Amino acid sequence: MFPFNFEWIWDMGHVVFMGGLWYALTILGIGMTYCIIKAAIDASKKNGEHHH
Amino acid sequence: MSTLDDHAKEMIEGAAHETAASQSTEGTIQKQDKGAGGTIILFFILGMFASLIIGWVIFPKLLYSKKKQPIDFNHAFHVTQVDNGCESCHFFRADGTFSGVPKLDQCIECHEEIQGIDPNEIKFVEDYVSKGREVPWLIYSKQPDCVFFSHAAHIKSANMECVTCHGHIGESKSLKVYEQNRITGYSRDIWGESIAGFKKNTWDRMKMDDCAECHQKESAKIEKRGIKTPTNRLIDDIVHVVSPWALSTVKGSSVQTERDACFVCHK
Amino acid sequence: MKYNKNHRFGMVIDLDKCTGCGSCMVACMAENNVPFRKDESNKLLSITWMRVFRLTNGEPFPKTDICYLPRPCMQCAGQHEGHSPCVSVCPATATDYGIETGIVSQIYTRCFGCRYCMASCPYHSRYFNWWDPIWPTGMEKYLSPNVSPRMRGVVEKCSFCYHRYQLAKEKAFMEKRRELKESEYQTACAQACPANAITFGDLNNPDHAVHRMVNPDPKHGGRPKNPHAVRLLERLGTNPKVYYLSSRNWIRQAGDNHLKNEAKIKKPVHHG
Amino acid sequence: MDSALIPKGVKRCPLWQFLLFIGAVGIVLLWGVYAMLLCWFKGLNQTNMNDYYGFALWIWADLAVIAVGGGAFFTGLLRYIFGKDVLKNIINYAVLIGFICYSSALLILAIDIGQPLRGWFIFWHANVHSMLTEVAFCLSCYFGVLTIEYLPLILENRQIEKVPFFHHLSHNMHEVMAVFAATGAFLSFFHQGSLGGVAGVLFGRPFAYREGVFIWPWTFFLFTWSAAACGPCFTILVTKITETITRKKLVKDNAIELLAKISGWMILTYIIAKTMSMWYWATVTAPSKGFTLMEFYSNNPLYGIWIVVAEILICGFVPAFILITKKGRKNPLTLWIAVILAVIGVCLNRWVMVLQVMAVPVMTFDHWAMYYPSWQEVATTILPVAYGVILIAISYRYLPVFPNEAELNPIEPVAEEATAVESPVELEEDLKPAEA
Amino acid sequence: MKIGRRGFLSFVIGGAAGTALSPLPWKLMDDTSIWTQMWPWTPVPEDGEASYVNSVCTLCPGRCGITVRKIEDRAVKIEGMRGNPVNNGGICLLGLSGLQLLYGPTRIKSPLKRTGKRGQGKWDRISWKEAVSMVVEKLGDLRSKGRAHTVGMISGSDRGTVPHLFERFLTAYGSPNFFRMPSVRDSYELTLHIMQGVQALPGFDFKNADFILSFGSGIIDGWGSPVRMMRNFSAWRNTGAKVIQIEPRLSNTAAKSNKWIPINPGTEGALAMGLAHVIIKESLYDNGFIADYANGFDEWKRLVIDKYDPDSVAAITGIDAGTIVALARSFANASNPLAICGRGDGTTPVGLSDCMAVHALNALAGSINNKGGIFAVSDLDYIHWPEIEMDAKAAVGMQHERLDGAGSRKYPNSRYLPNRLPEAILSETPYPLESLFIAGVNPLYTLMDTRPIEKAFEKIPFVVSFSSYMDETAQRADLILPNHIYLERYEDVPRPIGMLQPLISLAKPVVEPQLDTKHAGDVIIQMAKGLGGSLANSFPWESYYSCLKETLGEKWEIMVEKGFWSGSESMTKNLETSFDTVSGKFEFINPDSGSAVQYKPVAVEGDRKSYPLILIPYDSIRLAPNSFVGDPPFAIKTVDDSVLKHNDVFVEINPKTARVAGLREGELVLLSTPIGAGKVRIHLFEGIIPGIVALPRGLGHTGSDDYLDGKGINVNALIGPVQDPDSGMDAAWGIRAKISKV
Repeated sequence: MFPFNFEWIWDMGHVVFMGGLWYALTILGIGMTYCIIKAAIDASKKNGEHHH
Repeated sequence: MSTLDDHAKEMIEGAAHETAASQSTEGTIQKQDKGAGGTIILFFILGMFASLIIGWVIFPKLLYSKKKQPIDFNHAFHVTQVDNGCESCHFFRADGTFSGVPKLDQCIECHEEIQGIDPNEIKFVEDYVSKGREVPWLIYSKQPDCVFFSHAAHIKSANMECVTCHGHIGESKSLKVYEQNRITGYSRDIWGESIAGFKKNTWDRMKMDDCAECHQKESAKIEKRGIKTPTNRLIDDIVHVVSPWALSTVKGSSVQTERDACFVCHK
Repeated sequence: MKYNKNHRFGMVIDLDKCTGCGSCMVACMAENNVPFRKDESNKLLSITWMRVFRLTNGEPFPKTDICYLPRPCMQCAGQHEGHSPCVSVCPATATDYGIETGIVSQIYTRCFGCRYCMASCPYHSRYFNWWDPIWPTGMEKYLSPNVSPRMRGVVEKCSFCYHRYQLAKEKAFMEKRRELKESEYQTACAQACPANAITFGDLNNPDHAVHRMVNPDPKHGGRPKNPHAVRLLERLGTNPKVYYLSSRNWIRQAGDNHLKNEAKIKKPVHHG
Repeated sequence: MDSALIPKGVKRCPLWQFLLFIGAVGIVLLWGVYAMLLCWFKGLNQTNMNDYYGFALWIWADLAVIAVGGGAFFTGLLRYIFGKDVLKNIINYAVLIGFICYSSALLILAIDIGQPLRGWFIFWHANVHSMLTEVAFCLSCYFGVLTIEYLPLILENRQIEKVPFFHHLSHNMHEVMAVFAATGAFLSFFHQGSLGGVAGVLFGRPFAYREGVFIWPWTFFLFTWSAAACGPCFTILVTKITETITRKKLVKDNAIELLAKISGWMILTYIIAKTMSMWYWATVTAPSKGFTLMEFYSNNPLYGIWIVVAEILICGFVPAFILITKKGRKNPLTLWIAVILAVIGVCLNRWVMVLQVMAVPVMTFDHWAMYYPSWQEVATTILPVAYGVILIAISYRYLPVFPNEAELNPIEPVAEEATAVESPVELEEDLKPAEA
Repeated sequence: MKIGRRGFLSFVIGGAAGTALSPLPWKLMDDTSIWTQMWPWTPVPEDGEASYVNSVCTLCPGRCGITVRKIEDRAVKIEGMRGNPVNNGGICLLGLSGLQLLYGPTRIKSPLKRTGKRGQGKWDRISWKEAVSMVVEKLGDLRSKGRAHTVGMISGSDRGTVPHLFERFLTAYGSPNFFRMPSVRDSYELTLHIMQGVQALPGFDFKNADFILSFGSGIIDGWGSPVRMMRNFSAWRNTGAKVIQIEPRLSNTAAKSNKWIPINPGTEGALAMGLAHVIIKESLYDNGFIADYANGFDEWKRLVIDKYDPDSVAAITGIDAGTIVALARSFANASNPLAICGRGDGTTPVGLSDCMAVHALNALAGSINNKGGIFAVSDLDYIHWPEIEMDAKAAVGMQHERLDGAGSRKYPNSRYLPNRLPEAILSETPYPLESLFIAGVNPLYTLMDTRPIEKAFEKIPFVVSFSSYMDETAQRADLILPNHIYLERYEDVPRPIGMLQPLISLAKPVVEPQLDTKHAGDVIIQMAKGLGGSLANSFPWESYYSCLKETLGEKWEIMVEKGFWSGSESMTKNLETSFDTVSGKFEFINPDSGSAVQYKPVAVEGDRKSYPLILIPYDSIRLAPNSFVGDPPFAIKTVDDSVLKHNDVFVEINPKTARVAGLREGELVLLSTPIGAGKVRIHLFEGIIPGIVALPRGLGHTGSDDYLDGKGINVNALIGPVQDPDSGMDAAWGIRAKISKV
């Protein structure tokens, strides 16, 4: 799973497979962090923007 | 879920509706929110701090039970008394197996009757030697049943030092407290003193990865082909994919990990 | 660790000699701490690393004939060394192929019991521990410390008594040797067989009996050159290390699946 | 009583009735949980599995729910990547169903393995060459995606939405949903495929083994394809069932029909590909290993050639042709038939690729082994169904699952009482026929 | 309020985040999985120093040398002893399972005294002192009453020091009633006695035989010394020797032999005569031998020629004449042919006439005392003890004739006929049996038709068992004096029957006695000392150990070290072919009956009408049929599911027969014979003559362990004994039977 795992080898299998996996996880991670932080900011801001 | 645009619309409607509903509540909500912000963060930090204390300080204390050895033992002294170092007592049998912790009949050679006035010595002779009972030593480096470790391979064949894995116990004047993992029954020395699993010395931990660490180094030294560097490994693979027949599939002794196959260290 | 002198430990079983007495099965159970239960008559739940199958030629009385076929783990090498049916499928790397010995190894404590390897093995050589291993009071005294008893919920299989290889090597190390003599490493079943039907050794070593008996053809994944020798399910391309000798045609035929039209002629292996 | 939680402008049955229903299903759920605990504490000897049936009812259920759960990723794909806007009215429900299917799949896996506490080894000690590893990784990741897709719906609950943070969170998540959906589609493609690969790579099992491209056997693509094709049918089926139970129109026809049409063409192409692959396997692959097609379908009480007929003709071409014709998908009855057949088809396929793979003897002197599940297996397999029904009921009651519902079922003051008195009765009838 | 809730929420979230950043969850996850790898209820074998002990296995008459692997003081594995003349490294599954018998739950833990009714299973643990004094008191009492001769003893063997001690004890005590369980060995001894005038054991030169004609002998099914025979069989595969198997059922031996000739059960003797007919007619026989060493050949020849022509033999045996002729020729023309008999594993005798007919074949082929043939070998004479001191009581007691009638006018040459005991005991003729000692046998299981034997036991006032296991016989004893098992005791073990090379193996304590048991030899000595007087004087040793050591003399050292002592074949093989008969030649005429060797069919019990089928027992080595112990867990695990399914044993029946009776595979049916009945399942088997059904020996045990008890039925309980008029032995080979649906 990680390069420091006993089973890890630097071969195509690991690079491609784990690469794909970590790529996906990163996207999800970044996406969610973005949403949460932005939401927090929006919420703490006077949520009166859409008055005027 | 629905598309961005109409969702925004909904929200505006919603917001508009709310404001229409009651200005006052709107106001209060805001105040509370403002006041809330600080406390919320405070609470967050409190929770985090508390759990960190539990995780890093209290948990390790609870995880291990402390056990005293039946009697104390002075390695340093005994080493001076014998002529063949560790192997004088922790010897190899003729069939290559390792004897481990000495049995009573070895000790009896010298300890037929009490030597000196050390209370441990007295206890040893009275409770064990005279009664012919083996001493129930607690073994710090005891590996689980599933592990096969060949001392012969490491000491006799690879000429390694005992210290590399067992540390300087040979110089200890008395035995440290034996800490046992309450869940697994392992000696703490297997996981290592540091709960985070950090290690300074080769003997600080005795987990599978610690074996692997050394084996990787060594095999790389002995046999260039043994473990490949990431880059040339990748190149090989690409070639292999393009033309499977071109490359001999000689890896380590194992197909899956290029280290050693399961049975080499597991039984 | 040098791997240029790799072994290919294998077995040759002479079905003309095998008497079906079952010694190999028990020798294996006794050697490897295999548990047993009150009712073992359901063979689909019965752990027998070495299992003796009973074959019949399907002919009516009095032309009918029986043959016994001991089946350990075939330690398949697959198409390219190590591509065994079971090794590549294990998701947790709990099973592996040792290039040095050619033996398919297994960590029982790593296995988490998904049983994918069992699905992959056409020989049914892998067994699942459906129950906790329980020995009647006192009987656990005979358990061997050289093989760890397996816990419930994991897969186990024949190891070609790898622990005997380990012990033999330890002895060799003491004598500053690296190579083992043929007699130094023998499996429990081969050693016990009353009929001398099982021969064990290094297929790569021309001096070893197994090599002489079957004369494996390295160009064709070790297919036997000896016309009386067959491997089970040769054409699947599993490249097993267990060879069977028989003078009876129907038995050699039973070693693999054949289409009606090819009943007599032996086709080349499909893969490689 | 819980009206404050119920979305605006829609009608729901009284709480007591709702709770009664939940309770009834809850009993089934508890039965399943009991069986689950038995398997965990006593081990897999509680099942009727054996060394010849290491994979059985559970793994089938697993593959089946994932296949029919495929509706979520495919609908999402159409909705967000190919921008089929019409589908916005059914996407929520598709996601919910997908979420249920995948959470169930994970639960079943957790029961199925012999050492649940070591389950995480599959990640930590991952063997990237194993199809099962791929399944485990993509499955859990995609489950994450589904959670992310399901979350905003929860946040849109009337009360939760009031909290500004959650309100904004759901808003932001909607904004980036396309990215999540894309990732989900990517992951799904692989785990659906690798589930096919699980059987396809078994070169020791002539019945399962298939050639393919590079490391992927044909079954890899067939499984993804069939999931994409039949998943939406399941979504439609469940929608239709929900509509019948609630006696309401919940999704506009155009959404249903579009989905039906697309899935119709998917099924058609899939079943043609499947037929071709089967043909090649029957005429080239199997014979090369010494087997004739019929050997796989004879000398045993259950697995006959009828399976092939049922899977390919009745549950393949028939629904395909119904769904690709306008008449077929417009007519409620034929639509019903088509989606049901399609779902049966894909489930049958998964059954064959799991159980028959093991049952077929490979050694000439081996015998067909037959198997029937123990009650513990059945209970644990029904458990997810009960859980699904409950989750749907709750979501339907408190979340705006169907954007069109209010619009399709306007509540005029007069009609209000009417429905108020009626709906409970209907619910009674539909949920507890015994009392009807 | 609202803040409180939100505050709490964020506290929890913060806590979660902190926990995730601490080792707690991860270490716990790791440790719990390690816990599953170290489950306390999964045993962990203790490691230690390995050592090996050479000994001998006495679980069956095979007498294989064993090497036991030990870790510290635990025995962990039994292996075949390399270089042992009997098995040279090989070992059977029973021998391999020995440790399960050593450490298993089936053993008797201390001396037991019966409290409840016979067979009720109520026992009192008593001390050895009590136990021995109890026996001494009882025997002393009988002896003083002048009823010494009413004490009997059944032993598993009559060779080696322990059986000799038993016999010596009885003699000094004053009883002729020492019995040994019969086997085909007795048929052979009798044959050799009659035809060659010697009291000797049969010895077969299997190594050099190149054509083995087996009349139903399960060469690889446990006949003789099982592992040794398998070794021979495998050697024949290399030398190209031919094996012809003649029996009604396709046994493993039949399947593995070069040719299987199905024959009507019980007609083997007829075939032997038929073969003789062809050999004589075509004068293929060994002229030299017949001319120089045979007596009564012409008379026999006349008989053979006019009575046993191939066609009439074919009618009896069901083997077509052509086959008979061909077989006769190939047998006679082989360079070293050898004919052997003894059905299955040979634990039951065969009719004397059958054995003689087969032996006559060997004579014709010149295979007597010849390379690759059969020899009359005597046992090594190494037990030299001081004269037994006989007081008056002893002398009087020994005057009485034996209870089983062996050696009587009726059966002058037979030595042991325990099969006749039940009748004698029940009829109290010539006198009642008042006390019976049993050692190393389980007659209540192994003797044919167990019920009368049980009844007979009821009549014996005082039954003492030396059994280490609570077997069927021990269950019905009054007193149990558990012996050490073979892995805990010293004992000399002479070579197995049929072996040419003289050999004495030494069983020695591989481990300390695990329970409160005592060596039977020591018990006997203590009994003698307890009774005092001439008995005490006849047993001058203070322990069995010293007795054995003294007896073996200079052999002791080497036996302790190697585990056995072996000599050269010439030591016991009678090389120059001299015969001790009246004529000094090989006899084709039985000097007692005066009649020439001929075929006398052994009757089969039951009438054809009500019992259309014939039931024969068969022996599978996986069921340890020729052992006094039940099948251990390992061995029973290997039994095929077409032999035993759950608790039901399968009866083998030809599909043709089954079709007529409308029986399906696996169907549960009632198999009944004139003697008894039992529920069994149907197994369709092409390898058995239509009309014959076969049931395995070794199942249907009681009081053994959970792994064997209640599995299948004991075939011996369905078959009645059939007394061979010539020898008085039980020569039953089967019984009429019927199968009815249930």
